[in-house]
Amino acid sequence: MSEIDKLQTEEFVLNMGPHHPSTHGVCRFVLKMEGEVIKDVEPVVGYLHRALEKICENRTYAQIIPVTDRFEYCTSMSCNMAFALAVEKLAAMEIPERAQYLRIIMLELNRIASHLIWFGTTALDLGAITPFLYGFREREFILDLFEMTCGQRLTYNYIRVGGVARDIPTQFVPKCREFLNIFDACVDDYERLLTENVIFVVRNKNVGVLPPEKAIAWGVSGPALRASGVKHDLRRDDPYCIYDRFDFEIPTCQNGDCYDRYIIRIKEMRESAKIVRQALDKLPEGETRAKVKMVFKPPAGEVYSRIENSRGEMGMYVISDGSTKPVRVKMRGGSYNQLQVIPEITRGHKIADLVAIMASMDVIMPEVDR
Amino acid sequence: MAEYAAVLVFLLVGIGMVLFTFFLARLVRPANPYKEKNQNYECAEKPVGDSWIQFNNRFYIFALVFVVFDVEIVFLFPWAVAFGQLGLFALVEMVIFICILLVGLAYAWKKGVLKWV
Amino acid sequence: MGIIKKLPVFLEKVPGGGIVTTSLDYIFSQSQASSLWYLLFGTACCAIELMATGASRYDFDRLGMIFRASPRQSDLIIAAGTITKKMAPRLRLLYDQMAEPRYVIAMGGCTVKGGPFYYDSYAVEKGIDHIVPVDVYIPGCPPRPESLLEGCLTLQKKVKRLKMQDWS
Amino acid sequence: MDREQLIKYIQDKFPGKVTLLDCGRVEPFFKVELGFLKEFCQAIRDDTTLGMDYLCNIAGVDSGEHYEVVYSVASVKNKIRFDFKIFPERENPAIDSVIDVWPGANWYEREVWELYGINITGHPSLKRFLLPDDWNQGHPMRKNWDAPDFVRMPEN
Amino acid sequence: MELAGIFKYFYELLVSTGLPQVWVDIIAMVAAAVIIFGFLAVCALFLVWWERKVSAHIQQRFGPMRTGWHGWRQTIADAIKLIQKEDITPMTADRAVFYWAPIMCFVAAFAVYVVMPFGDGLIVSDLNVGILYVVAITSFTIISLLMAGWGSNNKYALLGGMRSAAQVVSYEIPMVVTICSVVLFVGSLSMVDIVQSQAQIYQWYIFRLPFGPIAFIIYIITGTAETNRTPFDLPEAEQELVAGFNVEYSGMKFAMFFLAEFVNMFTVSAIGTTLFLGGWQGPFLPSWMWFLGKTLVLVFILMWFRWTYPRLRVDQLMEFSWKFLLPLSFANLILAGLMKYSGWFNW
Repeated sequence: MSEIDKLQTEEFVLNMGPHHPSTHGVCRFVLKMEGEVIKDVEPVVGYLHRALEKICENRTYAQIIPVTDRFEYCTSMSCNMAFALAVEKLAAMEIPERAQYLRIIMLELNRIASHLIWFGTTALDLGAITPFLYGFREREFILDLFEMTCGQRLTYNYIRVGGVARDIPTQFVPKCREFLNIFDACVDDYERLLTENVIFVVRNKNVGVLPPEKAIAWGVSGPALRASGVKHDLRRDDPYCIYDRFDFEIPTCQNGDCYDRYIIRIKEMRESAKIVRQALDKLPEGETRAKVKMVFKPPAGEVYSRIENSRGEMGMYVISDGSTKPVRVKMRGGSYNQLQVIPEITRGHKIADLVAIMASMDVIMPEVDR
Repeated sequence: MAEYAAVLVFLLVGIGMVLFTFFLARLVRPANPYKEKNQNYECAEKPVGDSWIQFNNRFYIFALVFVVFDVEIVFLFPWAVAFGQLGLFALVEMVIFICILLVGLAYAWKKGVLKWV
Repeated sequence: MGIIKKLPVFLEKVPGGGIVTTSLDYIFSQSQASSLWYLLFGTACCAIELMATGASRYDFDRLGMIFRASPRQSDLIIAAGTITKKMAPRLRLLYDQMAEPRYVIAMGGCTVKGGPFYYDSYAVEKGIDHIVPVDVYIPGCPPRPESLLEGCLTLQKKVKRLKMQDWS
Repeated sequence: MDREQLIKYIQDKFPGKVTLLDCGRVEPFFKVELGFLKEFCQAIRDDTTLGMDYLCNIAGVDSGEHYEVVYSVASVKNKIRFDFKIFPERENPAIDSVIDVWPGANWYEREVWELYGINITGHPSLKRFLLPDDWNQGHPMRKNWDAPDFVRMPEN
Repeated sequence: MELAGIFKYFYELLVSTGLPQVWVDIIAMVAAAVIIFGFLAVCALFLVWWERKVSAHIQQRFGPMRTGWHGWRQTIADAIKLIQKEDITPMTADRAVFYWAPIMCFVAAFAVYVVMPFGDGLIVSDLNVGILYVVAITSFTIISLLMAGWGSNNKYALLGGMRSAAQVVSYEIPMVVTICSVVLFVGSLSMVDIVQSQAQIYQWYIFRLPFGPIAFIIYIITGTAETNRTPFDLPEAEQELVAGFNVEYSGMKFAMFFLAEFVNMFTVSAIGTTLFLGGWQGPFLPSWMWFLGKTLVLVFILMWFRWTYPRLRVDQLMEFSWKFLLPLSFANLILAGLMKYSGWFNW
C-alpha cells in the first residue's frame, strides 16, 4: 500500500466548465487532480453576472419584480415573493387573505417544480437519463397551471407588492387538484427508479459529508442544511406569509451526505403537495391585491427579509430613501453559500463525486452570479 | 493455415473500407483549420499545461495484475478443452491451481492494490 | 475540400449533369438539415426551456436533434441564456472549436440584443452577433418551447436551401 | 427575545461601540465602530444568549455620500436576527475580514471588494470574482461609476 | 430459407470459371468481408435508430419522426451529415496515433466476424481456436481507445482512455473465465462446435443449472462493461468527462467510434447467443433468423440497462469486478468442472 503511494504521480490542472454538461450552468471548477482524485477545487464564478443589483437601482419598485424573476429562474415565484415581502415590510402593508393563500399555493407549486428540475438533473448527472424525462413530464403540469394564471412558463411576475397580479382562473383549482391527485403516485415512481437502486445508493452514500457545525458556519441553508440534521426552516422558524397556519413536516436526516440531501428533497415534494392541498381547501374569496398607489413610494428605511426557497434562504436587502426607486437591492441566494462550501467537502473525492455533490447541492448559477 | 488467411483478409478489407470512407469524406467535407479551432477543447477554456504527464501509477499495477491473470487463463483454455478426457485428476489439479490464483488475488486485495484511485 | 465545389461547374458541361448536381444537393442538404446535433450549452433561464424542449412533451428528438457535449461533434449552438462579457470569449472559443458546417441559434432576448439587461447592466453583452454569426434569432424571455422548435424548423429550411457551391 | 430586549442587551453589552440606527423597519439595525468589527462579530457569535452562528448576508452599499457594509446575522438555535452596519472611510475604504468568525463570509467579502472597491484587510484571496479577468474599469456598483458602453435606462 | 445455399452456389460458380483455387478462395473471402462490412454498417445504423426509438418510448417520447416512417432514415441522414463534417486534428495531438485510433477501433470490431456463426453453414472460417480468437481480437478495442485518449492530448480524453483501459482489462478476466466454463462443457474452441453442442433447447448452456444462469449473468455484465455501456459507460461519461476519449474527434473519425460501439454491442450479444442461447439453433425458422432474433433480444436488454440505470463510479466499478465477479467466475468454473465430471445435466 504505502510503497505504491510513494510512487510519484504528477498533479495536473483540469478545467471543468464553464461549458460542461454537469456544472448546472456556467460555473467553472479549476481542479487540481492526481489521477482521478481531486486534490483541490477552486470554483470560478461570474460567467452569468448580469448586474441585477445595479439594474434594480434604476427601476421603480414595480419594475423590479420582473428583474427578480431572472435572479432565480427555477423558483421565480419565491424571488417575487422575497422582494414583495421586503417592500411590504418597509411600507407595513396589509395583504388581503385570498392573496396570501394564492401566494402560498404558487410558492409551494413552484417549489415542487424546482425540485423536479433538481431531481431530473441529479439523475442525469449520475448517468440515468430516464428519470430526467419523468421529472420534466410532471413539471409540465405545474407549468400549465402557472401559465393559465399568469401567462408565463418560467418568469412569472405574478406576486406583486401588495398581493398578486390577478386572480386565478376558474379552472385553476380543479386542475390543481387533478395534479395533486396524481402527484403522490408520481413521486412513488421516482423513488422506485432511484431511492433503492443499488448503484444510486453507492454513488451517493458517504459522499460529500457536510457536518452540521460546518454547514452553519459556512451559511449553508435549506435542504442541504436539513440533511445535516439541523431542523432549520424559515417557514417555521421565522414565519412569513401565513405559513404558521399550515400543518406540515420538516424532514431532517442525520448524515449530511448526498443521499440524505436526495431523501430530504423527495420528502419535501410530498410536504409541499400537502401544503397546497390545505391551502386549496381553505382558499377564501375576496380581493387579491391591496390598494397600491400608481406611483409607489415606500417610506425611507432598510430591511432584510428572508424566505425559504427550494435552495435555502433567499434574502432581499432593500434600502429605500422614500423615492420611487430603491437605493440598493441586495439579493442573497442559497446557492451562493452552497457553492462556496463545495471545495471543503470535495477534497479527496473523485471527479464523479464532484458531479454528484454539485447535483445534490442543487446549485444554480444565476443565484450565485446574479 | 488457410483458414487464418481469412483473418488477414478481414483486417485488410476493414482497414481499406475505413480508409475509403475517410477518402470519401475528404472529397465532401470542408477544411478550414485555424489556431483557435485546433486548440484543445477543455470546457471552453485555454488548456493549462500538457496532458501527457506521469499518470497515476495505480493504473500500471492493475495492468500487472491483469497480465498475471491473463497468463493463467491461457493455461485454463487447453485444460478446459481436454477436460472431457482427463477426468478427476485434472479437476482436482485445476482447483488447486485456481486456489493458488485466488490466494494471489487475496494478497493483492489485502495490500490495497485493488483500490482504484 | 474543393473538389466538391468544382463538381457542379464540371457537371454543368456534361449533358444531364444537372440532375446529378441537384440530387446530390438534395441528399446532402436534406441529411444535414435533419440531423442537427446541438451543443449542450445553456447559461441562464433559456437553458431550462431548452431542457424542457428536449423533454417528453416537446421532444427535440423528433426533429433528429440530439445533444452532444463536445463541440467537435455538434452542428449547432443554441445560445440559451444571457451571454455576459466574461462568457463572450468562451462562447467564441466554443464556436471556433466546432467542426464546420456549424450554425448558431440565438435563443431569447438576451442573446438577441441584451434583452432585459440592455439598460443599466455593465456586464451583459448586448447581442451575441457581436461575437459569433447568428443564423436564427428567437425572441422571447424566455421563448416558449414551441418558438424554439419553430426556430429550429426555420434553421432546417435555411440549411435545406444550401447548394454545393455555397459550402464553406 | 423580542426587539426591545435585543436592543437593550446589545447596547448594554457593547457600550459606546455600538449604536442603534433608526433605519431598521422590522429588525434592529446597529452601527458598529470601524475598528471594532472583528471583535464585535467574535463576541456576538460566542455569546450564549445571542449565539449568532449564521451569517445571512453581507452587502456593500454606496449611498452617494458614504460607503456602508451591512451584515445580516442570525442565530439558528436562538432564532433571533438583526443587522449591523459599518461605515468605512470615503477615501481608501477598508474594513476587517470576518472570515475567521464565519468562513462563509469569504465570497461576500470578495464581492464587496470587487464591486465597491472596499478593501478587506486580512482576506486570504482577493481575486477577480464576478467581473471578467481583464476588467479594468473600476468598481461598477459605485453610484458615480460610468463606462463608455454603459447605457442608462432613459427616463420616460 | 437458408442462405448458405446461395453462397455455396456463387462459390461453385466461381470455381467453375477455372481460376486457380488460391484465387477463388481469396476472392470469396474478400467478397465475404465486403458483405459482412455492408451488413455491419446497415446493422449499426439500424441499432442506432432502434436505440433512439427504444429510449424514446421508455421515456414517453416518440424519438425521430420527421425523416421517413418513424424516422427510419434518421441514422442514414446522420451518417451522410457526418461525412460532410469537417475533420479537426488538434495541433498538440499526436497525429498518427490520433488518425489510426478510430480505424483500429472499427477494424477490431469488424475482424471478430471471421468466426461469427450467423447460421447453419454461414461462417466465414471456422477457426479451431474460434472463441479464443474472439477474446483476443476484441481486446484490441482497448488499445484503440487508449490511443484515442492519449493521441488527443486532451485531459478529458486521457482520463477517458485510462478509465476504459482499466475497465476493460478488469472485466476481461471474469468474462474469459466464464467463457472457459462453457468451453469446458463443449470440449472445443470452435464456434460451430459450441453451437452444435446445444442442439435441443434443454441443452442451451443458460439452462444447465446451476452453472449456466450464473455464467450467463456474469457474461452479460462483463459484456456491458466491455462495450462501455451504462452502467459501465465511464470512458465516455458525458456528465463527468464531457465525451471521454472521443472528445476531440469529429466527422468521420467520430462516426467510426460511434459505429464501432454499436458493432461491439452486436458482437457481444451475438457471442452471448452463441455461447448460451444455442446460436442459430431453433425450429421452423431458418437458422440465420434465429440467430438474429436471439441476438437482437440481447441487444435490447443491453439498451434497457442503459436507459434504466445510473452510472457506477470508477473505483466501485473496479472493485465490483475484482472483488466480486472474479472470485464468482472462478467458483463457477470449478462448479462447471464438477458438473461435467459428475454428469449432472450433461446430456
